[in-house]
Amino acid sequence: MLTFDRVFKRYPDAGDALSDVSFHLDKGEMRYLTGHSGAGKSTLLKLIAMIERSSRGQLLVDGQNLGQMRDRQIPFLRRKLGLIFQDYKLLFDRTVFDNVALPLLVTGMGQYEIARRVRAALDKVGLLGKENKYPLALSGGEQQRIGIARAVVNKPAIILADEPTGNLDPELSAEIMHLFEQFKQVGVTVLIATHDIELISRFDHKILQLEHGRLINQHA
Amino acid sequence: MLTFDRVFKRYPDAGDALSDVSFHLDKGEMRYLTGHSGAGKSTLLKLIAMIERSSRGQLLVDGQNLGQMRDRQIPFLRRKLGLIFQDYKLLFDRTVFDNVALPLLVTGMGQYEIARRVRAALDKVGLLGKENKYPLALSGGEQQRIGIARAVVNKPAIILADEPTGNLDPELSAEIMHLFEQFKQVGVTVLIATHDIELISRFDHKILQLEHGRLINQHA
Amino acid sequence: MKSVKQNKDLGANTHKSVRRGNEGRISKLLQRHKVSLMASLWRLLATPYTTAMAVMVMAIAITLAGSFYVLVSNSEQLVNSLQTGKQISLFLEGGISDQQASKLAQELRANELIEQVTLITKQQALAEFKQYSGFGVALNALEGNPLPAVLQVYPKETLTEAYQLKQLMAQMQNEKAVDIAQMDMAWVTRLQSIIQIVSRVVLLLSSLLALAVVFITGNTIRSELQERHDEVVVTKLVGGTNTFICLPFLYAGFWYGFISGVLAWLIISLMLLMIDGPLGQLSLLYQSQFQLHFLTIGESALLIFSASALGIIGAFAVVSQQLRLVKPE
Amino acid sequence: MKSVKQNKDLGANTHKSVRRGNEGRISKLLQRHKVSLMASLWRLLATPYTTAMAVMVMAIAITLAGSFYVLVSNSEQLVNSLQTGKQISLFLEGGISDQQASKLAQELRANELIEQVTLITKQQALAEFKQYSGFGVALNALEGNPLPAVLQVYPKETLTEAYQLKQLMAQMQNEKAVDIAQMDMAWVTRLQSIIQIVSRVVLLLSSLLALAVVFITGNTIRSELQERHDEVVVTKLVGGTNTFICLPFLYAGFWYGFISGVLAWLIISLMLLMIDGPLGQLSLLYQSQFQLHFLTIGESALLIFSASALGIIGAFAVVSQQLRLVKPE
Ligand SMILES: Nc1ncnc2c1ncn2[C@@H]1O[C@H](COP(=O)(O)OP(=O)(O)OP(=O)(O)O)[C@@H](O)[C@H]1O
Ligand SMILES: Nc1ncnc2c1ncn2[C@@H]1O[C@H](COP(=O)(O)OP(=O)(O)OP(=O)(O)O)[C@@H](O)[C@H]1O
Ligand SMILES: [Mg+2]
Ligand SMILES: [Mg+2]
Repeated sequence: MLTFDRVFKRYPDAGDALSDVSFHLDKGEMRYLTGHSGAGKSTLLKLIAMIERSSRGQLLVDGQNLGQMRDRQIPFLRRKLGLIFQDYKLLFDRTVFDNVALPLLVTGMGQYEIARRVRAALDKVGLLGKENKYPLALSGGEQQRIGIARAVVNKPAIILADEPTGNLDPELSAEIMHLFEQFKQVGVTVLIATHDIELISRFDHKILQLEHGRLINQHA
Repeated sequence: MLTFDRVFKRYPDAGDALSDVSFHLDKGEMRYLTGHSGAGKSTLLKLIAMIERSSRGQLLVDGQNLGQMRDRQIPFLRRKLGLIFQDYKLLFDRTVFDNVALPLLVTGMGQYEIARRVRAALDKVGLLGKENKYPLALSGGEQQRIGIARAVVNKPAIILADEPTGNLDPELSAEIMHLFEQFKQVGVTVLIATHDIELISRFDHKILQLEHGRLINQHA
Repeated sequence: MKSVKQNKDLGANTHKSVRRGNEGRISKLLQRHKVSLMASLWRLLATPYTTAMAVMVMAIAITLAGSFYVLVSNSEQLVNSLQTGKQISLFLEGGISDQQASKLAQELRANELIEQVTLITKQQALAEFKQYSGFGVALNALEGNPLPAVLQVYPKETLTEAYQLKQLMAQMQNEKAVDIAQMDMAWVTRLQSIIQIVSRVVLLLSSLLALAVVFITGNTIRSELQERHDEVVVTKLVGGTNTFICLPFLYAGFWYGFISGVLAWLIISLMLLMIDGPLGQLSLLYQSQFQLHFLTIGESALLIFSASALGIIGAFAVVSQQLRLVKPE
Repeated sequence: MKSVKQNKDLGANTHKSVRRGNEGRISKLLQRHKVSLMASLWRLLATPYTTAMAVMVMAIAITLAGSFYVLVSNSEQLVNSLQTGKQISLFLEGGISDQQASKLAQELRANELIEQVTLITKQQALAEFKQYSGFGVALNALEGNPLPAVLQVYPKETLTEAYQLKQLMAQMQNEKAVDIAQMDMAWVTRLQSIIQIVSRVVLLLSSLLALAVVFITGNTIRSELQERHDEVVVTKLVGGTNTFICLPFLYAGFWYGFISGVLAWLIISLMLLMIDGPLGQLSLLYQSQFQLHFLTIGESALLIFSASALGIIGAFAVVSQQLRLVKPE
């Protein structure tokens, strides 16, 4: 489902953010991505979604080689992914409902189907009562959960979550992890970048550990 | 230094975010503020900085009654505070240096003094090499540390930190906590809203716990 | 009321699920375009000041271009009508009474070279002057009436040769009652050549103004694109295609052009209406067959259509260029 | 070079630390204002398209207002100069040769009522027509020269009574060689009254245009304020006073006004320069003492100063109103 083969990423004037990264994730596999601040976790996730392009190496997503992908195909790649951003990336001039509906709207889905799916997603993150509020009127943790709902609303094949529980209390974090595990059960590949040691120890999955852009450890 | 006396905060169409909150912090005291997502932690901090106004009750900061404060006095209240925001609130069109320099710039400080202090603050959060970068070229944790540097650069009397370690790895979190404890040593009052149980257990300070806007527990 | 609306909704739904063929898809697409079109209009109206400024500037540009067109088409007609109206004005001596003037007019009408003679009495002249000079009531303070009576002499159409006219004029000039006899022909030729130059300049200016419309729409769309930068980025991140992202901006360009075009049409028509009255009177005075040329339906449609097209072109130029600069992708 | 700069910096620093009195504080404040002033200018230049559009629109408005002023002040002068230039044009018959025309001119010069007679030969008339009609080379294709020779007769200044002029004209009209004798006086009075109306309309328009400048600056600042909303919020959160936040926008308003003012001044001066040449020739032709009135230094300064002031007013109106809407505070 997801293959990195000797991938490098160099930002201009910032040195290598990723060096020689190789790993493989099967369909329905779930992994943590850990490492110190600035290790390259977000960069790795951005490469998969083609938010950044790798400088060197090969990257396969669902059988497609990203190096050979045309600009016009990128939107359709992204529709297969569920992205949770470290900085949420919400639209503050749209309601919670409209924020979560966006990935469905761009596919041209009918409004009844959209409403049904958005409500289901909001229900899963415990925000069903707040669909008509604007994000600025919500707490930090509530905003983070909007981002999570938006990532899962289009039933993606791969979920890439960047620090999805940074602003959630332990109880909610556990609920979100349960949600991810449900997706994993139905064959979704899940990759979670996180610092939350407590979470990692409670929910046991394999770990990819980065240090200064290099994978140093791949254990259970 | 900081006194809440039966404070209420009601957002329009959102019910009470804080109900009947009373507590007192002395000069040089350090506390955690905990509670589930949406409990009212950020709201409590916003009241102190007059980002929101309380609906009822009395609030004293450094001897000043915020209920009687004129709009013109608010900037001078804020200059006494070091605010760390849950969503960082950085300016993406300014360099790291300019972001951190802002609280000093508004006081009309000379540029040599500003440069000296900004470098010192960036050094404390481990970002000294990145002062000429723009925030978007930094990782999530690095951005969070810009926000921390900006909060401490003007040597505030009170530090209000909202989830300051949500995107930091355990090692960096510990360093930031050490930084706060240094400020506490020299008489700064520190209030930290956080979910990070691991952090709370490692660095022992008194806790203010909120549940649905009420203080339920004030223990060591 | 509510149940009716629900029924309607349900009806639409059933309808959709019954025919899911190509036709259904197209009607769905059209429906979506209609929704986006109206959504962009609301968005424009949500920032009324900015929209008003852009539309105002564009409307001015279009109005100028349109006015130029009207000016040229009218002045050609005017000049033509002037050429047929060779008339001689006889300004009478101050001491001549209206009776005497009337008598002189009668005499002149007997002349076989003259088609018609109109008398403008001193009172009429004063009234006219009051009306056209804009001094109005201020002139009531004047003692007496300093203006002379005027006889307007229209020679027979058969009198085409210049020397015939000259003879006629000299003859009238010699009348004791006549102060000055004046025939305005030279300025008609001058006017003609001036209009020729103006019309060429005007064509050039109109193309410049069309460019200005494209530029203004483009710039307005550019700043809107900057304002909605986050929206564009997030839409891209959740898999929105460029077409999906561009459309609202093209619609916005269309609306800017369309609204400005309609506004310009209104302004031009209003100006023409306002000019029509006085001009009609003036034409009457000069016995001219000149008729103000309003915009025809075809010309009006062309005006509004061109404006809309220019708006879309401006939006398209900017969006297709700027979207490539937006990271990611 | 580097050591020099360091020395300078050190010097400035010592200087500051030596005198920390009121004077030092004021110079520091001035220094800060100067820095902010330049910073706002760079900021405007960083978004050249948007700035260009706003400045263009404002410059047009100011140019219009300024042109109106120039137009009125010039036309008053023009009319005055026209009133003294009572001249009679004698259009000669087509068959009259230049020699004959010259002889006639000679004869007329002998007349004691006549100050001066200028001959415009058929060639000169054609050359003039080519020049002023704009047809230029196209006329070379003409066979022969259809234009008549013209004698321009300037009566003595002492000939002020209308009947005297009339007599003179009738006398010349009777000359066999003269086709048409024409004296343009009526249109001068008409022109005068028209100019009177125009100048009043123009005053009204100028105030409207000043309002437009305020409105346009205000709107530009408004959208900049919206764009920099985050900056305003964060600055407030770290303890920036309203004055600190407002100043850059007022400076921006100043720059918009100032640049537009300078641009308008340039455009007006250029237009005047462009008109001056042909107008001078025309004046010569009509033997008029008319001299184009350029903007004096005082008027230029007033123009630019008013534009800057209007810019600041527009910015102030918007910022003081909008800043109250920004949460928090
Ligand atoms: N757009 C960019 N341009 C230049 N350098 C960048 C850019 N984005 C990230 N970097 C740098 O690349 C390195 C890796 O960044 P990345 O965001 O991947 O770290 P991370 O592991 O996600 O850290 P964190 O846990 O703090 O979010 C950092 O040193 C960062 O400064
Ligand atoms: N501006 C606002 N307008 C209306 N309601 C608001 C606003 N800000 C917060 N709320 C509501 O008030 C409650 C408390 O919010 P607050 O941000 O204080 O929570 P928090 O304890 O900081 O939560 P978190 O840990 O998720 O950041 C939440 O239910 C939230 O939806
Ligand atoms: Mg990251
Ligand atoms: Mg919060």
